[in-house]
Amino acid sequence: HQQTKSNGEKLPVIGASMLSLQSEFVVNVKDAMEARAKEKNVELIVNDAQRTAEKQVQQIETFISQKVDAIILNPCEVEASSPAIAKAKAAGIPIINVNSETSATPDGFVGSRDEQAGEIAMEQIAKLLSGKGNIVMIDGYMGQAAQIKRAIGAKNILAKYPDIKVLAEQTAEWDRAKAMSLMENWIQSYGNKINAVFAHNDEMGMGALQALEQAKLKDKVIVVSIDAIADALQAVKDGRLDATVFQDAKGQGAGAVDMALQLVKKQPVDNKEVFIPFQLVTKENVDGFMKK
Amino acid sequence: MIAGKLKQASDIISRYGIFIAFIVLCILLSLATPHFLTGQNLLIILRQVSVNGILAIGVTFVIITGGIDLSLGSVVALTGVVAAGFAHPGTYPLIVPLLIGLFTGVVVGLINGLVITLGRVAPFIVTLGMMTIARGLALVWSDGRPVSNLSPAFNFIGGGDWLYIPVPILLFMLVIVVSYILLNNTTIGRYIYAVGGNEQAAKASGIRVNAVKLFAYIICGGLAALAGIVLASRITTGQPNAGIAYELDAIAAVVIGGTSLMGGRGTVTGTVVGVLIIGVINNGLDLLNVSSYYQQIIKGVIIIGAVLLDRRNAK
Amino acid sequence: MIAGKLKQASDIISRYGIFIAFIVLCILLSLATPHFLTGQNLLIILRQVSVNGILAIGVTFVIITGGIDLSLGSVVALTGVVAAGFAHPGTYPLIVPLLIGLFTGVVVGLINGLVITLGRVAPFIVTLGMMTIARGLALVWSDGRPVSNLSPAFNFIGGGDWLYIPVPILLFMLVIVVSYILLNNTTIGRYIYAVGGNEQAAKASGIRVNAVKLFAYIICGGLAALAGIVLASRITTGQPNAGIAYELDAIAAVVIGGTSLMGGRGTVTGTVVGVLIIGVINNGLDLLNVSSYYQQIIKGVIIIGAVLLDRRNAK
Amino acid sequence: MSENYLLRIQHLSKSFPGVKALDDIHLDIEAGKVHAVMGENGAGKSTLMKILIGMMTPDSGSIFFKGERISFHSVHDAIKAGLSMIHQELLPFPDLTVAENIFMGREPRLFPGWINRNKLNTDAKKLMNRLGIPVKVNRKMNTLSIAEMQMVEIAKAISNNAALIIMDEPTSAISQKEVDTLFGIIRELTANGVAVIYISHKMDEVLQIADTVTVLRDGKWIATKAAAELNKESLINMIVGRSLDNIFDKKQIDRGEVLLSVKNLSGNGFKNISFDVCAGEILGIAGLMGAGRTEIMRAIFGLDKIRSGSFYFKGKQVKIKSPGAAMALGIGFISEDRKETGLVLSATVKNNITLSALNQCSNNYIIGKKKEAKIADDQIWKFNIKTPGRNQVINYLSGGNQQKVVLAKVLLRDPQVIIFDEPTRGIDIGAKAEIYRMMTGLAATGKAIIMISSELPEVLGMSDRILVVRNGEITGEIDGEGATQENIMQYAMG
Ligand SMILES: Nc1ncnc2c1ncn2[C@@H]1O[C@H](COP(=O)(O)OP(=O)(O)OP(=O)(O)O)[C@@H](O)[C@H]1O
Ligand SMILES: Nc1ncnc2c1ncn2[C@@H]1O[C@H](COP(=O)(O)OP(=O)(O)OP(=O)(O)O)[C@@H](O)[C@H]1O
Ligand SMILES: [Mg+2]
Ligand SMILES: [Mg+2]
Repeated sequence: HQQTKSNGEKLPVIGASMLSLQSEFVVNVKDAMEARAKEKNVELIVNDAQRTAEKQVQQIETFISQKVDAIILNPCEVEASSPAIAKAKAAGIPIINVNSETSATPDGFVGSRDEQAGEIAMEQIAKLLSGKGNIVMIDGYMGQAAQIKRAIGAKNILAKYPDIKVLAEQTAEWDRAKAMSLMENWIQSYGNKINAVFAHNDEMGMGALQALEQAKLKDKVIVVSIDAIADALQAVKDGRLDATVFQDAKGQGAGAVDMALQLVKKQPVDNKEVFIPFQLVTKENVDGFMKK
Repeated sequence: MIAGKLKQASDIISRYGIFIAFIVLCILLSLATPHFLTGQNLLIILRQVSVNGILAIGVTFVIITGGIDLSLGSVVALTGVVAAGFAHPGTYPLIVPLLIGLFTGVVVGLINGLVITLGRVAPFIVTLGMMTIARGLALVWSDGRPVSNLSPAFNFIGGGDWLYIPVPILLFMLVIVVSYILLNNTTIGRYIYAVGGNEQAAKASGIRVNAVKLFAYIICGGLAALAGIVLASRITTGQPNAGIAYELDAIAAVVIGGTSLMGGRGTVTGTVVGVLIIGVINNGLDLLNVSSYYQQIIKGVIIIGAVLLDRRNAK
Repeated sequence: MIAGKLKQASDIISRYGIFIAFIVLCILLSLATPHFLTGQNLLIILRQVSVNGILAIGVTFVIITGGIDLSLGSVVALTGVVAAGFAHPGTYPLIVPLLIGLFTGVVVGLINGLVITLGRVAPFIVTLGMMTIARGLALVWSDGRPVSNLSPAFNFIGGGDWLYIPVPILLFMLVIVVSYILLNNTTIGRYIYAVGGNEQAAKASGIRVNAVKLFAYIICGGLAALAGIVLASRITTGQPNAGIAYELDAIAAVVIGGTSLMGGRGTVTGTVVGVLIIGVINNGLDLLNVSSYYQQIIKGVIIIGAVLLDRRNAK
Repeated sequence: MSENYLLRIQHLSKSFPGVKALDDIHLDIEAGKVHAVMGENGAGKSTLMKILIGMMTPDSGSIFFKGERISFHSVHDAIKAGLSMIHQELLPFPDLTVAENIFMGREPRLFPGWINRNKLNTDAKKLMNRLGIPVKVNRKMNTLSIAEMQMVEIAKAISNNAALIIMDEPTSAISQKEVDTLFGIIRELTANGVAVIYISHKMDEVLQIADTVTVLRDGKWIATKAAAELNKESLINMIVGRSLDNIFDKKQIDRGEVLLSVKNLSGNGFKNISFDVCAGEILGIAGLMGAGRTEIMRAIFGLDKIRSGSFYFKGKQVKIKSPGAAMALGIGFISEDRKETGLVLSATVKNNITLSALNQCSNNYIIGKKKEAKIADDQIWKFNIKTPGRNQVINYLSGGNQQKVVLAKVLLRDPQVIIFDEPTRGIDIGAKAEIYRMMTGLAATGKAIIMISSELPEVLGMSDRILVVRNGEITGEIDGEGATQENIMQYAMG
């Protein structure tokens, strides 16, 4: 089923296994990859691992049996997705991680360290609280790489601010409605003791935000979350959300495809580990991000 | 027979069993935290349960006929994104997204019903298939992204108050009343119980079994759509990945409420109590700030414990 | 009466119905892509289905007794992290994590069974509660983090080959054979069918109904544990969030295989075919590079379609 | 305790919410004898037996078996101790074979836990041959007719060589031929010292087979007499507490117009069936088990599809595609199988009675609760159904009372043509008389009645005209007067 160029030479085929195409950020990465693949004229096969490492490993196996020329892995898990890398390497197919790391080192990496996102967000909260106050943390789905790392990042910073007290930490499973209910309940038990909210992603941040607004508490409470999805950027612009943390989906997606092609074409890759840093988004710089 | 005897005895207790469980739970929570038994918190609980409540009542109809609907959660997502798609400010009047959303849910219910009755496929498998189909459709429709920027009118459904009462609660109440009347005072309601109790006998009594089942699945789909709209409006965005596993909470509420999955038995009031129990657990454990890990353990234990108190579910 | 007659007729067709569906599916896929019908790919499919396969066979026992087990997925996670916890290199010999893992699953199954039989609570609700309990326990045990750095011996179970055949496949085969014999050639097997077919009659025949049910749930829990170990070993880590919604795929496979959720009917071979159908769909749609949104839609349609072809599921 | 009694029951009591099912009962059973237990519907017979077999525990009282006091906690213990029971309600495993059903719980084994299939089947075959029951042992249970299932249940109860076999209305679902087979078996058993407790509502049977008769009424012990000293009249007197002069009070009603006629009806289990039935007439339909009578009637009532043939109601041709259509025409069907097609067991007495006649207490949408309750109570009174109240779940009614509910339900619609399929199955003698009176009454008011029955006395006693069915075809038509057991059997067996 592989297409061929006019001169009969086969197009390179890249297989990609994505964390979850139900997550807006991952979809953005996927779109960027597809766009770049189009202009570079390569065939891109995108599979959705639906957040299960086992499925991801299976999809890599399938790519291998399909004899694709390169594999892009958007890992579900640090450790659990690693066997996929081992298998690809064993089959001699170049494999590249996009967005996040695995314990096994791939042939290339384009992405960022989720810990950094947690650090940036918490730094901002600490700054806005000027180092003193009570916060609550809304976690992502327990046990998933992003949740663990963002929590670690946040805690790294908190260690530096003894006067910032964590009143409560719960999971809302990346879900806006769950975060909203959770925040409503917290408002009941902590009332206006809460000074700031850190949510592991914007969906949950928006949920908390709405709960606070309904309780007429938003002006007293700071909300910071991660991902810079469209809604969140708009909210930052409107001065509702205090800050979000941008990670460059386009850059990561395109970069991954480029690196994959270089590896396929056996071209020298100057830098096999491209870290695309997170960036803090606030009312001041939000316009720049809304264009992207 | 001995089972029968126990069952009858317990049928009497049980008319109160689950209520008792519920009261006990509330008392314990009021003792555990002062924040539980406040008017405001109770209002919040009601608002939080309204989505699951509407779903649970819908699936009660289906379960009484002896069926089941696992597609609820996905239908919530699908109807949510579809309705949201027509709810952007300055596009259509409010009625349009509402009708289109409800229509979508009704169609899904209709399809479920048709395959189950005419195709004679087990409801479990049909609705399980529909679960992934509807989820896929929601993702296709929304291209995997939240459908946001919705009109204030639309957001009023989930976020607004009317006479100081949140609209979701009012809708939930309305659904309760209408469903109660449907099941207890109408012929179709009686037929729903008959079909679930003994399909053969229902047929021999001149009841159009397939029509009755279709009715139940359509009601269920329609209410799932209502829940989807309320949810989308509450979170001011249509989420293609909303409502995952909502069907489980809904069915749990129904069973906790004493409706038999074998069909033929069940009440709206029971379902409402089941919904409240689940809602109170979630709210209470958050108030007590129990760690997420232990929350799940405790929630499971309480649910089983509540049902243990209620002998209606004895098989 | 006549219904009975029809049933008999369809029983004959159905013995082949689902096989036909399966063959048709395979033929279509072979025509669609050259990558499907390759020895390597078929091996991959078998390895991919082995976890779901082991789960599905386990829950077949429970479903034949007329019960259900929704805790499978969580038990996979729990047993995975528990076993992994004892499988770090240079700590214990391989047997230790295996036994402890299996034991954990058996205990969960035992508890499910006890509450269902002695507590006389609907299996749906008990195992739904256990679903969140086991998940919570998995998170507590692993402190919410993957349990990694496992011994090569342990990782061999899921990743290794023996006589060129991946170990998971061999384990799956073993489970198939043993379960087939259990259900067809042993008295306990007969009793499982009897209890599911007519509990009253089973009691009247002097069968210890509760003991039989307990047995079924224990088998189911034990096999869930085996699946959990295989999975943890395959992804070389115990994931507290592994196996989410696995129970649905497993139950789907069982029902596709013609086992009635009403109990009393069902076969291991049917379940195996059901498992293969689901596996082939997943593999095939990935091979064809169908966009993941449409994949879900198509998967749902195919599952319903396959069962439509098979009249055993006629209710 | 005197040893010559195999089983002694003393001061046994048991009550259910709203009912005292057993009140200080005592009963003595001798080995090698047939002890009949009789009584009206709801007298407590089945309850007593369920206690003996360990399915229920008594509130008070003691049971001695082989001289020792026993209290079974499960049927398992009872069977091990040497009891076995044919239950009033069929208890089949629908998806298992006849052989598996017979030996359920006692399968022959190759080694512990391992079934010996060949022995299972050959043993089952041997047993069925010995008992003279013509049912293939590898058939799935759900392909058997009720009568066939009943015979399998009998074989099952015999198969574990019990010292005491309880038979709770074993003949209610079978025809004379099988009854003779059963009696043969019973005689063989008693000859080998086995004791049999025999429950039945059929006087002739009891007088024919029993050595001793005990009568219960409303849960109380009324009397125990040697069968030899009893005749039909005295027996009825003991049971009902008064004398019933003429059970079949058959009146001559001159035939009215033809209400329903069927032409060349063919379908599943029957072919080219043609007959008329007139207003004021009772048309009896006789035949052996499995003759296909039920199938014919199911087709006429729109429950099963027909292959060919046509219906005429009051002279004009009609289509009957569903029970709804049949009922709209004014056809009523009282099924032979109350559990499968008669009742919604999980529903209350009231809801069952009104289920197919809700239009009488509703505007087709909203139900008038008061009206409905009144209708239900009237029917309960009219058919004098023993129940704590209209809201009792029907599952807990005695078999006979359940049957009465079926009648009350169907007749509530006041149908013009009424099909009675085994109408008095499991009904006590008093209620039987009522039902017969009801039938004649209905006929007198110009209804047409079709009565399927495997009880020849009933057929002979009630019918103006008798059709005999043999494997799906009408083999003879006999006028009510001219009919005798002999000529019916001739047509039935061919
Ligand atoms: N559920 C069933 N499945 C298949 N065949 C059946 C079923 N019920 C009855 N039959 C067959 O149909 C024929 C008629 O059944 P049935 O015994 O009910 O006839 P009948 O004349 O009504 O006998 P009865 O005296 O019991 O009313 C028999 O051959 C029987 O084996
Ligand atoms: N499980 C039960 N729960 C409540 N009441 C019951 C139950 N079983 C029987 N009864 C009541 O106990 C009484 C005796 O019932 P039983 O079945 O023993 O009567 P029976 O003599 O067998 O009548 P029949 O001749 O109709 O079979 C009846 O009034 C019945 O309604
Ligand atoms: Mg009885
Ligand atoms: Mg019949």
